[in-house]
Amino acid sequence: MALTSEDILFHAFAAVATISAILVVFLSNPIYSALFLALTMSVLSIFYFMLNAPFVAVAQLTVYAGAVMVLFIMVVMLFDLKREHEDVLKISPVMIAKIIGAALLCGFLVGVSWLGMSANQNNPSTVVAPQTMAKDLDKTKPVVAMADKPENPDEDLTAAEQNNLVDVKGAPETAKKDVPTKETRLSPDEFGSTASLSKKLFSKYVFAFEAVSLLLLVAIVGAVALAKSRGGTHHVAR
Amino acid sequence: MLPDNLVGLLHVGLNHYLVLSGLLFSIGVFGVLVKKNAIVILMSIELMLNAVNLDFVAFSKYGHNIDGQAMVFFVMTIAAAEASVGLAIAVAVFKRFKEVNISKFENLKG
Amino acid sequence: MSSDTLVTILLLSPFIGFLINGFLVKQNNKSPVRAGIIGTLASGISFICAATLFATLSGMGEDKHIHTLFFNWLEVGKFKADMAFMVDPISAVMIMIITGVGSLIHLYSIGYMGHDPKPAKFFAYLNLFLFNMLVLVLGDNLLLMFVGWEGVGLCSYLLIGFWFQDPEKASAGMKAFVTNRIGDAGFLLGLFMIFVTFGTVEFSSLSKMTFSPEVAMIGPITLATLFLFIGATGKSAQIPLYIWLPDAMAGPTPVSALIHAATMVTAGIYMIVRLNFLFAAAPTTMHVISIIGASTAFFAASIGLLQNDIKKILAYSTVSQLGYMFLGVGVGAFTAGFFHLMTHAFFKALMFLGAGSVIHGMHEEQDIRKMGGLAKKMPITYGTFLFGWLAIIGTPLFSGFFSKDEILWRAYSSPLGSHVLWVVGAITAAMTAFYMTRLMALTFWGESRVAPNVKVHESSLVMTIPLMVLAVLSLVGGWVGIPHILSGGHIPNILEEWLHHVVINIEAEGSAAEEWVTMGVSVFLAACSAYSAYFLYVKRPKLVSELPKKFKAAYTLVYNKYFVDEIFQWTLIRPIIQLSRGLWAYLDVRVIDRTTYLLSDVVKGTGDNLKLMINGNVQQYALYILFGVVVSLVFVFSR
Amino acid sequence: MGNGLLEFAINALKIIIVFVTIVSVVPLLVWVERRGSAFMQNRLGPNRVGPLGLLQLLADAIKFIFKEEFIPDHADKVLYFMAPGLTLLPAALTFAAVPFSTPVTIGGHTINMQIADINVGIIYIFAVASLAVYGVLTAGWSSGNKYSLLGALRACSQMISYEIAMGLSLIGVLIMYQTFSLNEMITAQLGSFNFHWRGLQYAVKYLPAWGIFYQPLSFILFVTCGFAETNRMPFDLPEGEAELVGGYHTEYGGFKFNMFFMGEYGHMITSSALITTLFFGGYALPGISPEQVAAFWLDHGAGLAQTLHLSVTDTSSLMTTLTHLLVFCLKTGFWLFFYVWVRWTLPRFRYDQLMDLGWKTLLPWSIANLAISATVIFFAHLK
Repeated sequence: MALTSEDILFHAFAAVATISAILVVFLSNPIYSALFLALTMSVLSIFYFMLNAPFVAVAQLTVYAGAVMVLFIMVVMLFDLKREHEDVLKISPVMIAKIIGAALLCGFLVGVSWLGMSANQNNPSTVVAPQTMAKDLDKTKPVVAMADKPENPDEDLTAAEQNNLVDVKGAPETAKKDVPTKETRLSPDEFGSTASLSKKLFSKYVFAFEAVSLLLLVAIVGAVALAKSRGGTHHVAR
Repeated sequence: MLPDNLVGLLHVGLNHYLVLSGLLFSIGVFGVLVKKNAIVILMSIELMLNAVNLDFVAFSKYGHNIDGQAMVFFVMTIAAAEASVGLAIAVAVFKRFKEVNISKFENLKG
Repeated sequence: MSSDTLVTILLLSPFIGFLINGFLVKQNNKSPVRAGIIGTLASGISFICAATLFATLSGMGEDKHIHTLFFNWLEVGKFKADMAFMVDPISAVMIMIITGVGSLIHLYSIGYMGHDPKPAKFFAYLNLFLFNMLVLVLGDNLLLMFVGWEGVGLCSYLLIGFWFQDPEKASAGMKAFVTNRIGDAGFLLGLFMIFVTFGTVEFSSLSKMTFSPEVAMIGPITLATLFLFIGATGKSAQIPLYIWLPDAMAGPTPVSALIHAATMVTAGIYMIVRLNFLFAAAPTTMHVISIIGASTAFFAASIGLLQNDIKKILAYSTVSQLGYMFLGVGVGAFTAGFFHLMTHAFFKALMFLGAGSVIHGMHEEQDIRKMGGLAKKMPITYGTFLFGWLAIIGTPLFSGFFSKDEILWRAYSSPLGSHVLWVVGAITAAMTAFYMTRLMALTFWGESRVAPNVKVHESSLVMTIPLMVLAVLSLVGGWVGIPHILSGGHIPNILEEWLHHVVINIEAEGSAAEEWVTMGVSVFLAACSAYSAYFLYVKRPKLVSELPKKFKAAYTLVYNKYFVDEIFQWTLIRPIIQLSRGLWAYLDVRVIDRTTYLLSDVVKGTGDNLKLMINGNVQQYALYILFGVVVSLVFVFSR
Repeated sequence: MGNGLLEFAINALKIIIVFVTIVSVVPLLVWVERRGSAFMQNRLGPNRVGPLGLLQLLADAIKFIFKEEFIPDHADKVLYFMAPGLTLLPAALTFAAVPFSTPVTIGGHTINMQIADINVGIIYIFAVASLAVYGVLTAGWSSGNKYSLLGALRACSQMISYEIAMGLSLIGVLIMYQTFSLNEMITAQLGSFNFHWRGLQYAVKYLPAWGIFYQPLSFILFVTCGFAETNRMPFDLPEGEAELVGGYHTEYGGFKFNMFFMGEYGHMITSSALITTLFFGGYALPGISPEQVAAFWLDHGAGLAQTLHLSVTDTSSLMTTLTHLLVFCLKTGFWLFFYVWVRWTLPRFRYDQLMDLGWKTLLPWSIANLAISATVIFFAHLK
């Protein structure tokens, strides 16, 4: 048993992502924050590649790194806020409460993510790195390769999924409906492909798709109107 | 070589992605809580949304259900809309007050 | 038109009339006739529907029954009550009476209320009453009936206190309302009992069950029916809850005619007839009903002997006649009681309207001592009133004769009745004849005692036409229930046949001879007392003024209505008021108020302190949200 | 593990070779640009150093490297140093998805003539190309010079604006090829121009099935946007000397400036390669499929195989790859020359004209192209 190159890549990039995310918050110069956030997003796009979601990955790059963050950086540059210094860690009761709150949330999320998956951890078939798994799947029948005992799909669909996705206890019925069975599982080629994704988007989610496009239109109009306005309803306090 | 149990621990699985996502999300929350610059707060919110996206894609992969990826698109779209409107507000505020430090805008209180 | 549509129009027509008159027409006296026409039209349309429904029903075979479901109203556990209405022989007759007499009274009111400042309001209330009465009568379950029951109570209150600027009239309305509350509580308890016992409150389901008469003194059915009877005593003014009805005469006279003579006060009878199968299974209740009915009849008639207010006399007469009806149903003669309900509706409405005409003609004078000799001045009113008088004193061939005689005969012969009841009934009939003749004598006959400045005039046509119609009905109304013994079986007893599928009739046990004798005796007694009244008040008026001196104690007692109001005042009302005062001053002000003040102070203080958390710093708000999220996450996952 | 290591080594080698090639093509391009411009303007151009002035390239490179490093006073030092790298990086990364020849099989090992066969190749290129703004923005801002900042903002707006039109113009192509993979696009362009109409197939025998014949409008739009994306004439507003001194890289000199220079040319190379791949059949010869080429070398490559000490099939594979590489280089070279040609032919736009062109002309046309293509493809099964 040895680490695959994907494992190493994951841990390296995870470290990069985490550190750059921390820097986003802790650096006082907003330009650096924005650049590090762009870096985080780019690294996330690499994770999406590793997770067999190439289209999502490039969309992440185009939309987040290429557009949203550029917008942020342009705004920050226009404001020229580089000289602003803020005391992120000035100790005050409220600040301590904030730190405790964030730490609690972090501990909780990480703890649940990790412990909730411990059952999964013992099942080696699901622990294989994505790409290796994809290769395995190519060689053998996809379903059999996925897990040696796929009779009960819920089992390797993990406690955490049931916990995190469906954290209301009353709802496991609906959760189970969406859990793929043998028949509905896509082969790895199909799974990552843009075609299958777009079929989903334009059939099951077509209404949401249209609604979101409307939202974008509204946001564009709103943003233009807001940015063009003289700003605010009350006078500047001088 | 590394001991086997450590290797087992390091083998990438769903939980690794979830932990990473949890970390990023918490960092984003912390940023929202402590930063004074409105634009950086917006960035922190983007970070939180990204963390959620990572969850979606990871579940999509390990749950063999492409719906998660579809969901990411909606999140992205909404994030983009949110960023554009949020930044437009920031621009408007900056134009008026020459300031985006939110601690200067605490007039609305109980 | 389908019968469903008809029922809908029947019910909604008065309601729409109420809405129009109540909200759309301005509340002033600019156009009293318009408001009146709207109200009359509403009830007229209702009457046409009722008549059509009646015709439809009579065209049906054995099972005369129309059921209209509007929607499912309440469904709580086993309890189910629909917004559904049922037309069957009993309710069909009732809706005919209500809408028919109601329409006539609406028409009459156009003339009577012509000078009132707010006629639209009056007609709105009248229409609302009609609507509620129809709901009461047509409702297919006890709960819906209760809705109507309460609704007519409300309208009665509103109409008694219609001239609420006069505190006495306003308090009369309140008295009626409060007294009815007591009865309504009984009704509600009865409703609960029935639901608990039988698991349903629908009449159709109840009537399909079979009840064997209860052997025990007090069983569940007896208890339920007794409670319902308490409700009936309230609404139908029986001992001990009759006290509100005489005071209710404070309202406009058409109201007295419609609500307090023809329709609403008979709701109790209607309810018992509707549930006759249930009451028939509770002999104890039946005895109570007949005793209460007989004693009320006697008691009220005796009070009526010495009253001087024309409307009060009619009010006590109504109480007395209602007692008759209860006597009838109490001895198991549901048909007879119902029959009397119908004939009474005609002649008593007629007499009230006539009295109203007199009052109108006398310019709001109600004291019969200040009348006399009006026969010539108001010929139409007199002529029609005469028909009512003949009917109520039981002149053969008039409607009152048939129904009263039927009740008396049943009281004598029914297994539930007794000879004592018959004796009381016959004496009451004699007393009725006496005070009614006295009323006639003092009002229409003899010398005029009208004050010289009062210009008496006959009422307009719009008021006299209803009188004439009702006069005819008072004559012929009884012909639907001619007893076999009189007709020799040649004329069918239409009413009995009409009702016999839905109403149990406990067979009389008596020979034809006995029936002839009892009939003769009661007619003879009535005739004697009528003549004596005529003799006393027309031939020898001076004798009358000496009578009080001879029987001072009895006179005082009867004249003051046996001091019932005073007794109630001292034994019930005063103590309750004192107790309430004490509770208010000590419990409410010192304990409850202080507790609530304390609570509000705590809340306010907490709020003042919590307010500091809302300091305008958005990030701090986000922190609160974060803690909330963490706590709820922990809660969800730790389960 | 050994196998993986070999793969890793081959991949690394490929990356290095491609990068070095691009970097070394840049001076060549500069030479072409200078000589070409001189030719067009009826003058001589650099012709002193070496034959045809070719050694001038070397001299330039040495000059750049040995120039004095300087940092402006108000610069943000970290970003100031990072910016050139950020410009060069996307240019190098985009080329990773471009297939430049057929795979070669030697000794049982197949080596793709493409750094990474990404099945969303084309949008990957777009995504990475969109990252180029970071270099420009950081350079402009970190210089601490308002002209630089203005140039950077201009460049940024321009790139974002034209990216949209560019992406939309390509969607027509994408729905025609029904793939994102550049390799599959090349395969789709083999054979002769043909289409279906009412159940019948029509073919124009002497016309290759290249994208330009199917999507001419898309081609024009794409090329136009390509110019804007690379910030070349006539769209080189961000560095308009007359208005902005020198644009976002005003404060850069020496090697750092050279990196910007290389980034620009790198973008040029990538976009030329993309034009080739999308509209001109990529590395394939017109009318001759790679299999036919391989068969040709199988028949005629025996002697060569002996010289090279390789098996006949290996030789055939190698020679096929080389043939196609040559074809690819020629096609791309033409488009590079086209860039130079246009630069010295057309005048510069005004900034508002540029924006108008992008938003009001190119964008509507590309949407129209998309709508028409989609309709035609749906009804005529044009593929």
